Amino acid sequence: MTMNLKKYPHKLLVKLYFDMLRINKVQLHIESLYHLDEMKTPIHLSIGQEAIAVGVCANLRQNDYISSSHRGHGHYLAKGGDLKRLIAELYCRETGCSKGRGGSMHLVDTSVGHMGSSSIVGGGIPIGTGLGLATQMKAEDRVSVIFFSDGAADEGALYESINFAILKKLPVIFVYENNQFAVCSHVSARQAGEIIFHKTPHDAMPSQAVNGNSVMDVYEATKQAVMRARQKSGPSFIECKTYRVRGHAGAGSDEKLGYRTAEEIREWEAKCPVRAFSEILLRDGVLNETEIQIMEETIDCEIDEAFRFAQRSPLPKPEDVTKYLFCD
Amino acid sequence: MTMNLKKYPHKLLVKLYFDMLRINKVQLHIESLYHLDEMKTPIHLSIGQEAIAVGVCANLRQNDYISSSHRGHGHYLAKGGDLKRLIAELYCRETGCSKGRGGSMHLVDTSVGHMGSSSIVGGGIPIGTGLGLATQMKAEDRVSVIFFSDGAADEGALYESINFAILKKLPVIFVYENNQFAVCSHVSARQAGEIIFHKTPHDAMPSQAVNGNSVMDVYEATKQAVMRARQKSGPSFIECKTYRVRGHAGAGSDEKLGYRTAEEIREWEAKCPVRAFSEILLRDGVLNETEIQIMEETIDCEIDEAFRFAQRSPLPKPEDVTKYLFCD
Amino acid sequence: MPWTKIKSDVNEPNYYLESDENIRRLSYSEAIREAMDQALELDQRVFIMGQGVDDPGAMFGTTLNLHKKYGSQRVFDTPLAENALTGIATGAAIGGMRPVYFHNRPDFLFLAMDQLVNHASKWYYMFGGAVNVPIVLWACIGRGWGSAAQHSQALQGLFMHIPGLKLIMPSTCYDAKGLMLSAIADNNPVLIIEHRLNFRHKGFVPETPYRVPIGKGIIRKQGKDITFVAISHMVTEAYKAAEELSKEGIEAEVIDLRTLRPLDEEIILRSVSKTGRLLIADCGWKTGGITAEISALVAEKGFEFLKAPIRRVACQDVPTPSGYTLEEAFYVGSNDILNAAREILQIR
Amino acid sequence: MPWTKIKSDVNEPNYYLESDENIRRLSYSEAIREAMDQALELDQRVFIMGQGVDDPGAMFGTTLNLHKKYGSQRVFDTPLAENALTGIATGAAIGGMRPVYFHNRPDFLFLAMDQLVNHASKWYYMFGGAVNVPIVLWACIGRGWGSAAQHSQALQGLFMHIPGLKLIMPSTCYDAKGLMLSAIADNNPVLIIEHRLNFRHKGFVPETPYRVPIGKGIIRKQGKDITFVAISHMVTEAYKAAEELSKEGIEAEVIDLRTLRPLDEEIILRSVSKTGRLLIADCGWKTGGITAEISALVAEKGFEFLKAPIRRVACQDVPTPSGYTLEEAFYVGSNDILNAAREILQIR
Ligand SMILES: Cc1ncc(C[n+]2csc(CCOP(=O)(O)OP(=O)(O)O)c2C)c(N)n1
Ligand SMILES: Cc1ncc(C[n+]2csc(CCOP(=O)(O)OP(=O)(O)O)c2C)c(N)n1
Ligand SMILES: [Mg+2]
Ligand SMILES: [Mg+2]
Repeated sequence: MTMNLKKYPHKLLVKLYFDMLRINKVQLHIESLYHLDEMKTPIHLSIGQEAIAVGVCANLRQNDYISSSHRGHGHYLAKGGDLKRLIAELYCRETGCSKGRGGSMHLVDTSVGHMGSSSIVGGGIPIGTGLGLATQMKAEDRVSVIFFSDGAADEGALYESINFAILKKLPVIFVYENNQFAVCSHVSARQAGEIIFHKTPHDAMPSQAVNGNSVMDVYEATKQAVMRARQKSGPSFIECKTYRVRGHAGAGSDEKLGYRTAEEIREWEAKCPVRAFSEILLRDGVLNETEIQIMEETIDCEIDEAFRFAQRSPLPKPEDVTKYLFCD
Repeated sequence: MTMNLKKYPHKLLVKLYFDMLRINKVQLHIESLYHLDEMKTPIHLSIGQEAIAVGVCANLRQNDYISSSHRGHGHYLAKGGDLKRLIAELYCRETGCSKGRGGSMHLVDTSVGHMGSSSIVGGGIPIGTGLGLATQMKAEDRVSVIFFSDGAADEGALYESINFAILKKLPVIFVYENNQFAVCSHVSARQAGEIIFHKTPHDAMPSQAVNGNSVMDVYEATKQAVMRARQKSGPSFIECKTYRVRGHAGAGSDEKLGYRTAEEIREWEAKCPVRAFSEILLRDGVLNETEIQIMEETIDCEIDEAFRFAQRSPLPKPEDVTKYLFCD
Repeated sequence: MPWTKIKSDVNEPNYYLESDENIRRLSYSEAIREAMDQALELDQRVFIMGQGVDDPGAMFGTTLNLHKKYGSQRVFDTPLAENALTGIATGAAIGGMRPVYFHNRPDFLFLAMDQLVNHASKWYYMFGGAVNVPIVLWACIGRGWGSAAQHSQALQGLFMHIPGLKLIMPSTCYDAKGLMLSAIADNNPVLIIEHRLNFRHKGFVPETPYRVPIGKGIIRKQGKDITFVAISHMVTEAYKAAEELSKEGIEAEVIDLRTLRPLDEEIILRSVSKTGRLLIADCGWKTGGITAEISALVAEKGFEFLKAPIRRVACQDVPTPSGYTLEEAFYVGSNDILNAAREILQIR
Repeated sequence: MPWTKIKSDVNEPNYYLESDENIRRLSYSEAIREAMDQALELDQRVFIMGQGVDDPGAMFGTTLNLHKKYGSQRVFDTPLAENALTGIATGAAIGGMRPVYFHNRPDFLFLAMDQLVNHASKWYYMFGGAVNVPIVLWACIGRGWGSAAQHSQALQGLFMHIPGLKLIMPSTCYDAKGLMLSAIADNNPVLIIEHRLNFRHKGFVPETPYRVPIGKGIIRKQGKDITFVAISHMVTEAYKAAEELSKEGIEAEVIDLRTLRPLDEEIILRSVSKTGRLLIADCGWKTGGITAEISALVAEKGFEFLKAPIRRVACQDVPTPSGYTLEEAFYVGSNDILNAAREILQIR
């Protein structure tokens, strides 16, 4: 990354770094405690993909929408979702963001425009598109961002949704987090080549591929897309090329499974977007070691508090199992 | 059409014309009798689209597969399906190609590779792709042609099927019969622009748009695609631009409905592919008026016979309603 | 094709009023159209989508010219992309709108099952009540004229199994309007399944907007000898059969469930407690269909009332055949109800 | 996550042999894998497809390394495009192959409903027997560890409603192999729904290929006082409950249906004719589920035998909650069966 950071406000750069670091640390902490079997929920870590959630969401306002997936911790936090309620959800507590009904794959925080994530791969794509439709119909000034990965790109729902978004010029941004894997299956085993939506005519839907491990690249691409959406000019498509460094689900590396090489994983771990950005910030004097140290401590404190909050929170009562079936 | 017909065998040109004329006449005859309410089945006429079924199928062998839709009379006949059994199916007879269980939208003639048509729009696309997969796995020398129209092009099943066909290099030809309408809805009300599959890299899937009202254009485009499939080089995509001159379903024009102009219908009726081709053939001396006259009479005879066959055939017995639920 | 031009010249059975000639009658499709018109008028959040809602066919007339009155932003045609469009409707509902998504036939809902069942129906529960999904899906069962296997499925048996989804099947013009207005006002996903044969009817429909409560059945005819439970156009068939039996001095009680989920258990159990005999009539398949659930309900909670086996009158368990001689054997109607009732009552 | 590493160290109930220590035992997943291996070996038309069938997880081990033995043309990974891939499998079957399409969970079948229900299940009937579709779909129900609403649906209640589709739910290792081989040999679409909890078991599995007939239930325990009808892992639960009752001198007859469609009506009716009491246990939702159909069958054809209300033990009618305290309330097991049985028998 040889980009010139000078043109960006200091505050923005600090925020980008802080948010990435925080998402990274939260997930490492979850990972470190997962073996205790107290978080009785599947987890899908987005370690190594922090730049995408953060680079995108830094362009969004509180009332903008995002749509997310099973691998959604990063999106939730980047959009401003409450950390305590995230951890409480992992601990299956009544104080969780989904009141212990959803678990790690089903996060929600409507106060920041996170309207719920689907664990059906591709399931969130039409819903995010529909949020764009609502925005347009209500003549609101909102953007709807849809995060999805290469597995979801296999699904016809993507084709159908993009067609509709272009047709209606919806304020939707398709953020294709191409981390190259769906469980153990490499994208090349499932897709015939580069995703075809890059070929969409520019005026209908500008499309580009960026380095998903560079928060500034993601930020810049999203900035254009958000501008376009706010100007009511229609949807955009951004492919963020990245890699899933952890196993598909659960804690730790899945190196031993042998479906990909240890070197490949190492290579991509070396491209850690958080560390990469910290190096630039240090190099360019945007931050110094002490400041980063303080950030780390702040985050650690917040994480400890969130876990304590979660662990001490009440569990849903069995007799409430039928609650929330219907809304009055 | 300024093409040079000299390079084609006389027999082929005659066959192309004969087949188009026959499909045209069969449908006109169905149409003329439909008001009698004896054919108790919905009908979807492909008048004006004869060149596509014929131009494509002239390249196929008996054991090649086709997959068709609710608007499938032309495909069935062009592929060599039995006329008597088609008409008997419209008359709901036990002698129908589907034994009176399927009706006009569900035709089948396995002896000529027509393995059944779906009336779920887009439903036949994956099935035709799967026929290509079977062919490849059995190392057979067959091609699988999928006929579908612009309504089906809205469906994610098309995207999913094309992706798979390219991924596995299947011997499949996607024939996009763009007749501009799905019921009363113009393609521009449903699709964001030109279909994106024209943008597929050429080596993965060659794609082209041709004049769907020119049988020779369709023939030529298909020829290349069939060659590619037989060489096991993978799928092709052909858009045949055409127009549905009749109403969506039933007999006659739907001009009075007012969702399109009478002029537009007239304009396209003037482009009738059967007449257009006859003019060329006459001009170039491939056929003369008498020969055409004889063809007409031959076809009329065959049609009369088919209708007589159908009308005299037995009806399915009510007590057989549960027959064919399961195959032994 | 006759089934494309269903004439609404038959009055529905006269459930409401004894002999008032001056009541306001609308056709079934006019009743629904009036509901849509009023909903669009009264609530800016309401909009209509679906294949052909703005075309001359206009979903059997139920949406006719509403796009002209309310604009093509609020009444719009959709691509044939049932899965994404259901998700888009769901997203729009989450974003504060109230979409009504029309389908010609329930068969096409099979393409939309992921969004309808995995998403819309679960969203409220899955997020602990944080987000609700006020969408209405509407579909009309095909029948006859060789509609065949892929164009005539009556899928209430499937949808009744889905928690989080309300399921409505009206039988009268009055209810078609009132239940539509309730469905639109409901804060949950609601599926309305209509039946083409209902569209033959004209019936009493007040002009002012009104709501018929979801989850409440109604007795269409009082009786003491046997209970007929039915939905949609099978109510008409059951009523016909009941009138026939009446002539023989047997009084069947006819219950129109109107809603299948939530189910009005009480109205069924109360009736069976009186009659001791139960016949359930459906226009869908028998095995695993709605007749099964209603029977099981009574075998569980009303067993002590039962004097005879519970009989189910429903379609044959095969894909719908196209041929008319086979259609005759596939579908059931008042005669089948009559025969089954006689068996239960052991007459003749 | 514990549920990803189900250990198969528990022997299934000893239904088959009195006390033979020397029988060949395989784990549930090995039993299925052996079926797949033999099917691939014996019939060139058979192939396996599905997300991850060639990965190290290998569908709970059921397809482990088969791609190495038979090549990646016959055992291959698929895109996440469940609808088209089901149609592609259908097309391949029409073209003379015998695909077995594996899914992790039934939830994902909602994406495939159009091809499975509108197409594969209707093709043979719709074309008057001209073309049949020998495909097998396989899916394994999730449970526990917060699988939640979109990853734990037990959808047999839906699929039992579909004409033209065979539906199998084995409960033992022996049947898992034998029914898989029957399903592959069958000329019709067959859906096999497994349950994760079955994968804990080891059981008797002969090495040679064999077939267990589709459409035939089996009595797992003889009894005269009450009939328990169950499927899949609920058979184990019912059996446990029956053993418990045995201690009290009450003999429950435990029927393992094995196939839900076609349903073995006779085995149910014969048992109820003896016991007069019926309890049906399912791991799916109650309303409109398989317990409804089985109850309705008996209320229609075995009414005269019944001495007590029919009880249904099934999951709560809500989307599956993720939290473990709620999961406890959502799922049912041998205790619920025991309690319901006691109510029917009016003990305590
Ligand atoms: C429709 C559907 N099919 C299959 C699955 C099972 N599944 C869960 S996550 C996953 C992989 C998804 O890959 P991708 O979309 O690339 O997301 P990533 O895990 O990389 O974030 C699969 C196959 C699912 N949840 N939904
Ligand atoms: C999935 C699905 N949605 C809706 C319909 C209702 N329908 C029947 S034909 C038709 C129009 C199809 O248009 P197109 O694919 O362009 O075929 P064409 O009629 O032009 O041949 C529609 C919407 C259907 N049969 N299937
Ligand atoms: Mg991925
Ligand atoms: Mg068309």
